[in-house]
Order: sequence, then structure tokens, then C-alpha cells
Amino acid sequence: MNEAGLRAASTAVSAAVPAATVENLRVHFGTTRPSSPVVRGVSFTIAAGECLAIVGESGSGKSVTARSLLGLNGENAHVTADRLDLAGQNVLGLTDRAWRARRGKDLGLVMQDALVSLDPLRPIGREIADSLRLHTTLNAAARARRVLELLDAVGLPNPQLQVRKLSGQLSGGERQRALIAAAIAQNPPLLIADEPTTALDVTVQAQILNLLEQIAHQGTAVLLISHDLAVVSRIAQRIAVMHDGQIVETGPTTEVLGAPQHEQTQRMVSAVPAEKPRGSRLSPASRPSDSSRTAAVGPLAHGATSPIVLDARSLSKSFRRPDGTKHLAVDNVSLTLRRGTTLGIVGESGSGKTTTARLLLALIPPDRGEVTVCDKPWTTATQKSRRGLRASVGAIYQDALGSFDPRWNVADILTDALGNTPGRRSPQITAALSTLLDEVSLARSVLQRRPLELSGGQRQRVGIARALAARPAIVICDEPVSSLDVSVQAQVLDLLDDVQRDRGLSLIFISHDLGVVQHVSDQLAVMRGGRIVEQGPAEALFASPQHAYTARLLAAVPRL
Amino acid sequence: MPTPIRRVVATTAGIVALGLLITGCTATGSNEPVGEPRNGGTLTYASGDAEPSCLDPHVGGNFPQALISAQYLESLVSRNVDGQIIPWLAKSWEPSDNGLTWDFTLRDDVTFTDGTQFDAAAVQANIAHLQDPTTLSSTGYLALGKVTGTEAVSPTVVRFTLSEPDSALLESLSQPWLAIESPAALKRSQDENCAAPVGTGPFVVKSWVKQNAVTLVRNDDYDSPPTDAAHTGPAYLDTIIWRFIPDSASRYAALQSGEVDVIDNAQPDTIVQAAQSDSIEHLDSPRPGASNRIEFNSSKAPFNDVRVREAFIRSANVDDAVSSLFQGTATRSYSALSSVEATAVSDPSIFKFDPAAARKLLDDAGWNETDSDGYRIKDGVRLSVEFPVSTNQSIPAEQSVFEQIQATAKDTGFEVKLAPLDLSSWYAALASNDYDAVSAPYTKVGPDVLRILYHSDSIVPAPSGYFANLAQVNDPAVDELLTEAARTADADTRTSLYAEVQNRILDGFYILPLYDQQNHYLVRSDVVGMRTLPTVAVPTLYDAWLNR
Amino acid sequence: MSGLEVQADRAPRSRPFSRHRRPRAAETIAAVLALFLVLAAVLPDFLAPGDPLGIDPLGAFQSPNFTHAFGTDESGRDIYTRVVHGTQYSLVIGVAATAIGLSLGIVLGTLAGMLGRIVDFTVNRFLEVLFAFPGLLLALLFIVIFGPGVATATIAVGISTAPGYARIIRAQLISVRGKSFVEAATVLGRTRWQILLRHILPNTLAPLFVLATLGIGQAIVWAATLSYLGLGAEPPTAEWGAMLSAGRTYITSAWWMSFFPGLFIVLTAVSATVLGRSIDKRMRHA
Amino acid sequence: MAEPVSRHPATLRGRLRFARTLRRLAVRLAGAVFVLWAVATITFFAVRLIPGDPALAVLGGPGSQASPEALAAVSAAYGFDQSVFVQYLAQLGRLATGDLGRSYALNMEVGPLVLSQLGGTVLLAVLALILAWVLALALATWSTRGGTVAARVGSGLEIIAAALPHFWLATSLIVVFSIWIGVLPPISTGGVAGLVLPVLTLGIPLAGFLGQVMRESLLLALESPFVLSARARGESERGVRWIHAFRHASLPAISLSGWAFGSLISGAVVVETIFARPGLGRTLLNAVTLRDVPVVIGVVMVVAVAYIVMTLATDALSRVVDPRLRLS
Repeated sequence: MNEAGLRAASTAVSAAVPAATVENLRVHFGTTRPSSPVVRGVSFTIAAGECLAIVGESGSGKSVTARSLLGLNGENAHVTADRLDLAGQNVLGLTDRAWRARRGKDLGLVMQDALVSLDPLRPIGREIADSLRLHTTLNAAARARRVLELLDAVGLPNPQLQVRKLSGQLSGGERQRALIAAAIAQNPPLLIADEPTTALDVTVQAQILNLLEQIAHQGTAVLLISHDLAVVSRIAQRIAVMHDGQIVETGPTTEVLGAPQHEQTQRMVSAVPAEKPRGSRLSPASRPSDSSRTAAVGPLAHGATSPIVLDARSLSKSFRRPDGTKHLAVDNVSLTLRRGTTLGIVGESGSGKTTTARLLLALIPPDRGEVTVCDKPWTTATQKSRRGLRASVGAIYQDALGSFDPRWNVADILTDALGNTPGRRSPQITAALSTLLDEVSLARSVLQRRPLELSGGQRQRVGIARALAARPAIVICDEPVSSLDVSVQAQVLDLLDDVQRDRGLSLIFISHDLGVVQHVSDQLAVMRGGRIVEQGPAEALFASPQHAYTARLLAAVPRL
Repeated sequence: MPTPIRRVVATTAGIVALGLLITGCTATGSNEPVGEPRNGGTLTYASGDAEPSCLDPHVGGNFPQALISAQYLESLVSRNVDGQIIPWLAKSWEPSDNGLTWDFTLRDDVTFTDGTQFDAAAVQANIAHLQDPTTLSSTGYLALGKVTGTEAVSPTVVRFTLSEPDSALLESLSQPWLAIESPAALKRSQDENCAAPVGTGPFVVKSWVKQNAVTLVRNDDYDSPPTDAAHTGPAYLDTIIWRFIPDSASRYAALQSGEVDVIDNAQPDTIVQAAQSDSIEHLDSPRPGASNRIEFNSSKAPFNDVRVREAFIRSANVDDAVSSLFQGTATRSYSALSSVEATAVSDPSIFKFDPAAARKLLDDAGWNETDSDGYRIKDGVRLSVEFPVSTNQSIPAEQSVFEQIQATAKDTGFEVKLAPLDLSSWYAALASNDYDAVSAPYTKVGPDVLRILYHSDSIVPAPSGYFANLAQVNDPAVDELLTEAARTADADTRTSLYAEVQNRILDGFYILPLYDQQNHYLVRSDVVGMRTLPTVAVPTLYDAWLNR
Repeated sequence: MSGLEVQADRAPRSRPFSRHRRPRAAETIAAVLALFLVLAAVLPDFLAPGDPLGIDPLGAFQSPNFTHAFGTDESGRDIYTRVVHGTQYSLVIGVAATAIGLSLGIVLGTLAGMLGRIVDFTVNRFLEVLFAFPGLLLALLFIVIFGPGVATATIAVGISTAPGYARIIRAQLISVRGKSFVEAATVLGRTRWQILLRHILPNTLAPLFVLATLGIGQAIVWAATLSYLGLGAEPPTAEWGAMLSAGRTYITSAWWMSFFPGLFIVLTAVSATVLGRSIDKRMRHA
Repeated sequence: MAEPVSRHPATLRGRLRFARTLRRLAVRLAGAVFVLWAVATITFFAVRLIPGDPALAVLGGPGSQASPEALAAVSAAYGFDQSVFVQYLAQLGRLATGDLGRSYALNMEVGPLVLSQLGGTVLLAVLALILAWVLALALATWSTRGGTVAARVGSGLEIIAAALPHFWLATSLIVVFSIWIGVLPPISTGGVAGLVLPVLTLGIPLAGFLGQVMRESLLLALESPFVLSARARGESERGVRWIHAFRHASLPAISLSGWAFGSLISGAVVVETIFARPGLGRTLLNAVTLRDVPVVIGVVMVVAVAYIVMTLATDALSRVVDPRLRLS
């Protein structure tokens, strides 16, 4: 990383005035009648060079707060505040033109997923040069030079080569760096980073956080918006926890995380799975009847002794790329799953973990290798005989909504999963549905709803209920909690733990999130580039990783 | 000789009645003095007829070809408004006593626009061209049916030899389809000749952009107009742009906005509108030959019964239809022939609208039951009339006339099934005898058209399936009269023979005449002197000049 | 469940109610118009008791007035009566042509989408070829071969719209086939046929309803064009296209003859489009 | 040292890219030839199905009174007496050598005929397409920035425009502009003025279709994160639209333009008849009614070629606008 470049970018910053001061900010949307406000009296200050994190779950109003600082809440937004200052100057009631003069110059914005946050049709060099074009009198050649400097400063190797690339041609990390370069092109005193690392692999996430931290060190104030306490804890000096449009708790990072005062903060802190022992609860007891058992933590069964329920030997699978070349997605992967245990598979994007899941589910045939289920042929079986075995292998998907037929309501989905024709009603079916719903802690009222009308957590519970309906021995979970808020994730993980105990299920748990995998797994396999680089008992592997990649992965996991 | 008893031969009465229309054929209608003709200018003519596939009217031979070729081709003879044959390229003619040879004395001062001299050999070449099967002449070929040969008696005298006397020969030769072209030009390939035929006319074909326009330029050496022309020497206009605008609304709009100067196939409502306009004049020039009439297929049920034919005629309220749809621009016809034919016999009494009589006739004919839809039935069969309508040949107003006849005939129990068809399908329907009623215009100079339309020979289809006797009149007496008339040189005798034929056709209720073949031109007022040739009523722009 | 979870993990707020969203003015007008058209098609005599074919030669070419709201035509027929009675033709042509186009499209699209690569390739090439034909030419050829008339015009319009539908259906089918609920059904042990019938086809065909609504308007416009070219309904049938075509002749003297049938063609197509889109919007949000 | 090392892979990549381009072109060409063959085949057999003797079409239609000898001569000359399959092969053979044959009805070769008519139709179609784009863009721009009323009016105008039958629109335009106001000629005059009404007639309904697609994708693009990013950089509303949003919005409209070309040809049949313009549409209509098989096949082949060219052009344009397409 080029420190000099960053410093050059930050010379104009004055340390005396706060980068932003917000007092009693209120935002509501709606054209005709005022709806209930989304932001209700938020106040905070960011000093120059400070990194303040606003943390909250979806719908807490954190992004709306951030956009108010940019004047970009849209035409329907009604923004009021007692004070809204940027670099010491009032920005309330600015004209469009005045706002435009400030955006990019007085503050920059970095958003989640640069693939869509950078114009996919334009080379990144152009995108970065745009803010120079808008706010400086530099000529094209000077702009081009400055773009190269910026790319160098954000640590993008070979800037000359990269400027002409489209965002789609870059990796996730490279894109995010380019987006940051565009945001800091004018050395704004304030950088707003709205979920800047959410879609990134954990190792890349660490790098981007380092970059942001570095930028803050150069004197630029960074307002970090995130749902993930663990992530912000790495670089934020102060944390403000937002909930339901208000800041419920604010203070230095160590204080807030070490001794959370507000109920919501406590909940979020306790929901972080990383380094919580296997089987410990992450959420407040949701099933009072089970509370007795929550105390009795500890693994249900221990790997070495119980029988093998699923055995994958030397699986390989390759795909043909559009240009005709072969891509080896899964390369010689062998796995064993023992009854009552959880096998975690962890890997970054492109590691082949999802292809592995599909191979294990026999949705695609392997090029080489074989999978047996309960000692019976599985991938080599005929369609028909495999259908007979299907009941013993269930699956839970990341995108629960997409895994349901949109025309069916919950009752249809579960009736179908129970092996009956959807729409049929009988006392037996009703009873079975009730049992299933009880097991996943859902109220009867969801039966008549369609998946679209359910919350994310409810959807995943329905997904679990569907997987359990046929009483499977094995359930393969592919990123089952990745798209959920952290407290909801905690509840779902607890639920999975409960049903595993109740039913003696064997689970394969696939995730990119090492923290989650660490919490749920008995055995662990680390995948990279289609291969398993390391596998073994989870505790041992976390304690002393043998492979360098595993170690790197572990080091990058955000912790509180 | 049978003389007409009940009817007046229309020689005098008809012409008096139509006097207004016929004078309209030459005058611009504008009363103010227009001054001396001026040379120069470009006139744009917009034709609603189909674009010819060949500008040489020898090939095929249809009305669109006649329209345009009258500007650059000339015939041996012409006809004046009184129906008399007058000299044109032929100065005089003399039939032999037995009527089997005709000597034509030609003008000796005419050259084709390619420089070729007009003479007897040129006429011979044209007759040979028309009779050559590879020319694919249809109209001209038929008209020369009795011509067995030609002979150049001298460079200026050509002799026609006939297989039998042909009283219609001069009338046939006056038609544009038998116009004289340069023998040198005829030697070219048909493609070339079709693209730019060479004649002796006042204009020359300069270029032809398909589906758009033919450009004609003045023949500066021209001096061979027919004797009824208004002036001599070259034409006044420099150029004629001859356009094809099939859509009648667009055509009229183009005339209104001055994009074009003359349109043909003017629709009745636009004629009425034009009458109120100072800038547009109307030229009405009914075509010769047959009138527009509905013919009843007498070869099969139901119209093989004369009572049913009469019942249909009694059921059809044609008068109201014509007056409402043509808004006074067409006169009701009661004749098999066009009113411009001196030999036409007209009898309004035959075609009275009388539904009560029609019902009675149907009862008598055995169609005495009625089904739930109100149609007559006989032996379980509905009284249905298949009526294929050619959308190419019947203008919209005429199609509406048929619709109104359909509506009035329904009241007496006829189910008229109108089927608008494109030309090919229409001919196909006729060829397969899938019709009970049909309206097919037929243009030919002189009463000889009756032979084509009603002689039983014309029931025998050509290889294409085409036949002209669509009423399928199969009456030996008619045949005999027609043959006799064609051989008769004496005008009076011929007239009474044709009158007798017409009486038989009318009395047999074979046809329901509607009106003359409508042929309306609308002309911008600053176009002076345009008239139609009294042969087949095509316009000639020889005398026309632009008063602007 | 604690109150906090409800806050954090809340069901989509507005969506369940969007189905009952207040209709916009345009939608209300379109619905009223559609109702009128359906009524006119089913019970024409209720709206216009007269005879659509009844002539009155002496009352021809009347401009709109109190007795004849839309005026009269060249034969004195009441244009309002004819427009109302013509609704059934236009609607039937529109619906039938769309049904034919959709059915052909479904067959082709399903073949292409379900029966493997060779069939898909073949059907795709076939569609490509059909796309290279201008739609009107397909219709023209069909009519010239089988003769003009309402039935052939309807089938012709149907055929010429089929390739478009087939392409959309194939794309939709392939997209549905790749959805994870199809995979989920496989995991549950369902057979290919069960999956096709229970999941793929219903989810492919449901959006077609909207497509059909949008297509009806276009089909009516195309059928009217064929009538204008003299290849559709036969006069004096009170079909809008044929009326319009007849009225065009008199456009300079009697604008109402072509204006009102044309207006109804446009209104029908517009109301079908507005309703189709509004249903689409509701289905997407519901 | 670094120079030659880096240059070598560059030339190699260049060659690879060239080879890929060649391959793509070859595949495209093969596809085009297939489409043309299939179009010719379908048309040939479809026209065969039309009732009526083709020899009659040559001899001036069924109304002619051609002699049996003439019919026989024509049948022999045109090969109508041979089996359909032989005629089909002969037709293909002629087409393969670029010979479109001779019109039955028009006394001329089809090739020159079709070529002479092509220009008018292509000019009309291209101008209509341009007009449609301009109108659609203008409407989309106006209606996406002026608030909800403008949005509804814009969307309403688009729906109405898309529902206008060509012949009705043409008539109305003639009545208003030629008859009432009298500013524009109702027929083709060869000049620019004569093009206005035909182009409006073809362009307005198409603008309705394009506008609907464009507006939807414009709204989508305006709501996308990269537009927010651009705004956050201080980009003006105009910059947001012209630098970012329109490029995205134009993509679906470009692919629609390929399809639109086909519909313009259909529309040309009507428009050329009403405005008395020379062109393929009118030629086709006449040829079909005259059963002029070679002309029908000729026009269809030319239209198919134009369609293929148009598809290639829209593909190429898409690749220009969307560089992502160039990468894969």
C-alpha cells in the first residue's frame, strides 16, 4: 500500500472542526400523509480522522441516516434536524446545485457491492475521474494521472492496466478498492461507508477494513454503517447502535461491546456466533419448554464412534466455461458424515462448496467419485432407486424464498413435503402440520400465507420444517443463515441445534462464515479452489490450523 | 326485321338525357374565359387503377394500359361523341362488298418517335404482333378474331382480310389495345417494349419507376391528332408525371392539396365535394360497352328458374341504393349496354322494385316456406345467392350497393352471400361455377360486346377457366341474332338486330343493370382542355394546358 | 417470540396489502371500458337495440346527431349500433387469435424448454426463421392460401404472433426450470413429470395471462389491418376493421365513419394494456 | 526486458481474439445461410399451396384468355410441368447463384425489381426507427423527471401510441395535415415533405413500444446503486442521465429495434399503399394477390437478409454500448 498517496490525498483536512455534526435528525417518507418517521431524533458528531460506526439491523434507519448527510434520500423524504453540519457548515435546506457542489468534495460515499455501485458499462478509470471532472479544473491528462495515483493509493496493483477495466472484470476486493478510490478522489473530510464489506469474502473484508482504517488515519473521518458488530469492532473508535430509528446506545467500541447497556446491544453481542462453544445458545430462549435443556449444553454425539451416514469418495466435477475451456469446480473431494454430528464445510466464493453440496444432494452427477448414503449407492443409483432414498436426505437453502413455489402457501408447501397432494386436507395432515410448525416454533397463522408474506426468519423456519417433514437422517444446509440479520441468524442456528438434538440428525453445514461454522461444527472441512485443503475435528482445527490458508482464514474472521 | 315494340331505341333519347354528361367530357366546366392556351408545364396524373405490368397495351390489354397508352400511342381510327368512327392514323377505309376485305388508306406524314416511318408495313407488323401467341395479347387478340391476314397494297394502303364479315372491325380498331406501335420497337425484347413502347402519339415514354410513376415528355414533332381534337401540332404540356395512387382517400387528398392535377376513379362523395369547390372540376365519361349490371347464373338453381330471377330483381331496391351511394353522380341504367352506345335499349319498366310481386313469384316457384332466419326454403334448401365481389373491379360505393341489395333482398327471403375477393380468387370462383350472381364490367367499343357477353360460345371457358357469358345465357335465338348482327354492315339493320338481342336478355331477367361503368375524373381548375376519347373514355392530355 | 424479534425480523410491510391497493383513475376507466366492451359483446341488444345491418339509404351519411350518436354510414346504418354489435367480432378475434398464438407458443416453447438440447436447438432455429418473416407476410400467405374471412384472419393473426410468444415462453420456462424451488422438489424426491406439471408449467403459464391481455389489443389492431387490406371480415359485417376500411373511402366527407370504429379499436387495445399491466403489477407485488 | 515479455502475450491475445471473432462470424454466417434457406423453402412451398395455375399468373392472371398452346409453352418455359421437388431444387439453385428469377406478372427480372424497391422501404424504416427513438427518448426523459403526473401522462401516451393501427393513424394524419391544415403532401412527392407523414405513421406506434421499454429500464437504471454513487460524487441530474442511465436504458430498446424492423416491414405494406410510395411492402402485397411466386420469394428473401443484417447491427450496437458483451 502506498502511504504517500493516501497522505497526499488528505492534506486539505482540517483537524479542528468536526467532520459532521447531526442533532435531532428526523426523516419520514411519503407524499400525501406523513408516515411514521424512519429516523426519529438521531444525534451524533464525527471528529476529523475519527471512525464512527452506526450499527443496526435491517430497518433500523441507519442507511437513511447516512443518506441524509448526502441529501440523497429521494424526493419523497422529509428531512428535518436541529442541526446538520458538514465540515462546520450548515447543509440543511441546500439547493440541489449547492448539494451537488458538496457531494464528492465534502464527503464521499462507499456502498455495498461495487459490482452494482460502479456503472457496469464504464471503465473504472472513468468512474473515478468523474468526481475530478466535476469538482476540479484538471485537464484530462492530469485527471488520468490522478486516477492512477488514487488506484495506487487504495492498493490496486497495476493501476495502468486496471483503469481500463470494467467493474465486472475485477474481483470483489479490487472493485471495492476502486469504489473507495472514486469516493476519496477529492479528499473529502468525511467518508461514508455503507456496508462496505458485506458481500466480500472474509480475507478480502479484512483488507478493505484495513484500507478504511488507513484512510481514517490520514485524517479523513469515516462513518461506517454496518449490521455486523464484529466487522465494525475492528476499526471503529466509537459505536452507535441504532434500533427502530433511534440511537439506543453510543460510546467507545470497547465499552459498548464489553458492557452493552441496552437490550438490543446485548442481543446483538450475544448473537455473534464466533468462538461461542458448540451447542451454546445464541438467542434468548425462544421455546420456554426447552429452557431447561439450554443449560445442558454439550455436543450430542461424538464423531469417532457413531456410524457413517454419508460417505463421499474422491468427487470431481468440472464445467465448461462459455469460451470452451474446462473449469474444475470440485477436485477430488472426500468427506464422511457420521450420525448425529455436524460436518462444516467452509470456503470463500469460488471454492467449490456449493457444487459440492449439489453433488452430495445428487442434483448433478460427479465426473469421478461416488457418494453413498447409509451404505447404499446414491450418486450411482438409478433415478428411480434414488427417489426411494430421497426421503433420508433433506436440504435447507440460503435463498429460502426462492426455494418455495411462489404460488403455494405454507400449508401447501408442507403438505407437499409430507408426501400429500397440496391442497388436500385431512385430520392426519392437519395434525402433522401442527407438529411440524411446533417443532420450528411457527404459529398456525402462517399456514395460509405465501412465502412472500413472511419475514426472512419465518421463511427459513418453513424451509427447515420442509426439510424435516420427510423425517430425513441427513440434512444438507447450504448457507442457511447468510442472508439473515444477526439476531435472526442466532435464532435459526439455535433452532437447527434443537432439531438436531431432538431428532438425532446428521448435518452438513456449508458456509463462507467461519464464525458460524465454528459454532455449529463437530467436523470441519476447509475448501479452496475446489479442493479440501484441511479437514478434521472442528475444535482441533480451530485451535491449531495446519494449513496456511486455514490460518489466514481464521485470522481474518472478525471477532468482538 | 323485328322492330322493338315496347322500347325506344336509345339513339336519341339516351343521348339527350345524357347530354349534360357528355358535354362535360370536354369542357372544364369553368365559365370564366381562360384565354389562349399556353405551352409548357408539368401535369401530374394520379391513377387509382392498378399499375400496368406492361406499358404496351398489346400485351394482355386492360383498362389501366389503355389509360396511359392513349398519351403515347394512336389507333387507326377513332370515334366521336356521336358514336361515329372518324379518321386518325387511317385517313379513310373501304370494305369490299362481301365484307371480307377492308382497305385502309394511311396518313403518309407520320413518323414514330423513334424515327421509323408509319406505313402499311408498320400496320402489318402490329397486327402480326397482336396475333402472335407469344405477345400474350388478350383483348387485342380477341378483337382481331376474324382477321386472317393483312397485305400492304401500297405503302399507304393496307388491306385486312377477314374470315367472315365483321361489323365491329372499325370499333375494334379504334380501341387503344390495338394502337399502332413502331415496328422497329416491337422487334425489341418484350421487357424493353413493355418498359417504353414507341408510338406516334403526342407524348413519349421517358422513364418508368415501378410502383411510383411513369414520366412522359412531349413529342415535339407530333401532328397527327384525330379529327375531333381541339388543336393541331404538338401538345401544350412539356411533361406528364403518371402516378399510381391506389388508395382513393390519398388520391383525392393529393388532388386537394395540389400535389396532383388529375385523378381518375373519383369516388362519389369526393365528386360531390368537388362540385362545391372552385379549384376542382369534374369530368364524367362513362365507359362504352356493357353497363354495370348484376348477372344471374342461369345454369343452376336457384336462378335457372326465370321466376326466381325476376323475384330477385323485384326484391332489389337499386334506385335508393344508387341515389344514396352515388349521390347523384351515377344515373340508374335499365340497359345491358352503356348509355354511350347508340344501340342501347333501355326499359325501366322491367326493373321495378316490388317486394310483394317478388314474394308471389317465389311462392309460385316453390320457394314458399320460410326458415327461422326469415329466408325462403325449398326442399330443405335455403334460398341462397352466392355473390362473389371483385374488390379490384367494384369500387366501394358499388360494394355498398350490393350490401343494400343484400339487405332489401333479405326482406323477401333471399340470403345473399357477398364474398369480396381479390381478382385471382374472384376469377377462380367464377371458373368453378361457384356463383349465383356476379357483377363483371366489360369495356368494348360498340354493341359487339353483346356477342362476347351473351353468345353461348362464351360459356365455354378458356383454358384459364375464364368465360365472358356469366349469366350463362344459352339461347339459340340470341346466338343467331348475334351472329347475324356481326355480319351485317347496314347500320340500321344492325341496330335493330342488337335491339332484339337486348330485348331477349332483358325479358329473360338475366341481368339487373345498375348504372354505366363509372368513369369519373377530377381535374384541378387550372388544367384546361383535358377531354376523354369517346372510344373507351380514356383521357387524352393532348389538348390540355396549364392555366397558371 | 419477543417484541424485539418482531422488530428486527419483520414481514414485508406493504406487500400483503398491495393487492387491495386503490386503483388509479386510468385503471378505473379501463375497467369500466372493459366492462362496457364485454357487455357489448355478450348483450349487444341491451346497449344498442337496433339492427346493425339495417339499411336506410335515404338516411345515409348523417353526421353524429341526437338519433345517431355516432352518425350513419353510406347505407344509413347506425354507426353506434354497428360499433356495439361489432364488439363481439373484435373481442372474439382478439381473444381467439391470442389464444391460438399462445397455444402454438406454449407447444413450441415447452418443446424447446423441456425436451433437451437438440429439440431446443431445432425449435430455436425454426423460431429464428419465423422471425425473419414479417408478421403480416405470414398472415398474408395464410389468407391467400385459405381464403379471406374472419376465421382465417383470426388464425393468421394467431400464427403470426406465435413465434413471439414461443420465445417468451421458452425463456420463462428455462428461467423457471433453473429456480431453486424446482431443485427443492427434486430433493424431495419428485419425478420429472410431477415437477413439470406441479411447478414448472404453472409458474411458466401464470404470467402468460398478463401477456395475453397485452396481446389481445395488438391482435385486434392486426386483425383490423387485415380487414383494411380486404382480407378480414367481409362487409357489411359490423367488424371494426371492416367498418374502418369502408369508412376510409369517405374520409374526406364523413370522418365519423372511420373515427368511431378506430376509436374503439384504440380504446380496446389501450384498456386491455392498462388492465394487463395493472394485473401484472399486482401479481408481482402480491 | 519487460517490453518483449509483455508484447508477446499481447500479440498472442490479439490473435486469439481475432480467431474468436472469425469463429463468431463463421457461426453467424452459417446461421444466416440456414435462415435464408429455410425462409426460401417455407415460402416456396407456401406459395405452392396458393390455389391457381402459376402459368396463368404469367399469362396475365386468371382473367386472361390465353390459348392452351400458350399455357403449355409457359409451363415448359418456367418448368411448371416438372415435379414440385425438381422445381424446388431449380429454385434453390437459382437462389444460390443470386438469381431471384423472373416475375410472372411484371415482365421483368425480380432482382432489379426488388432492388429498385428496397431503397424506399429501407429509408422509410430507418427514418421511422430514428423518429421512434427520438420520440421515445424525449417522452421517457420528460416523463421520468417531471413527477407523477408527467409519468402517468407519459405512460398513457405510450400506451395509446402503441395501440394505434397504422392505417387509421395514416388517415388521421392525412386529414389533419393535408386536408385541414394543408401543410404536408398526402402522398410521396420524392421530396422530404412527402416523407413526413409516412414516417410519422410508422414511427409513432413504434415510439409507443420503445418508450414503454425505455422508460421502464430508465427508471430501473435511475434507481440502481451506481446512479446513487454517481450522485454521491456530485454528478448532476443531466450527467446521471446522459452518462449513466440512458446507456443502460437503451440496451433493451436496441434489442427491441431488431424486432421492430420486422414490424416496420409489415407496417410498410399499409403505409406504402396509403401514401403511394414505391417499396417492398406494396410490391409484396401486389405479388401475393397476383400469385407472382418469384417476386414473393424475392421480397421475402430480401426482407430476411435485411432482418439478419438488422439483427447483426443491433448486436454490434449492443456490443458498443455494453462493453461487457465484448468480454464474454
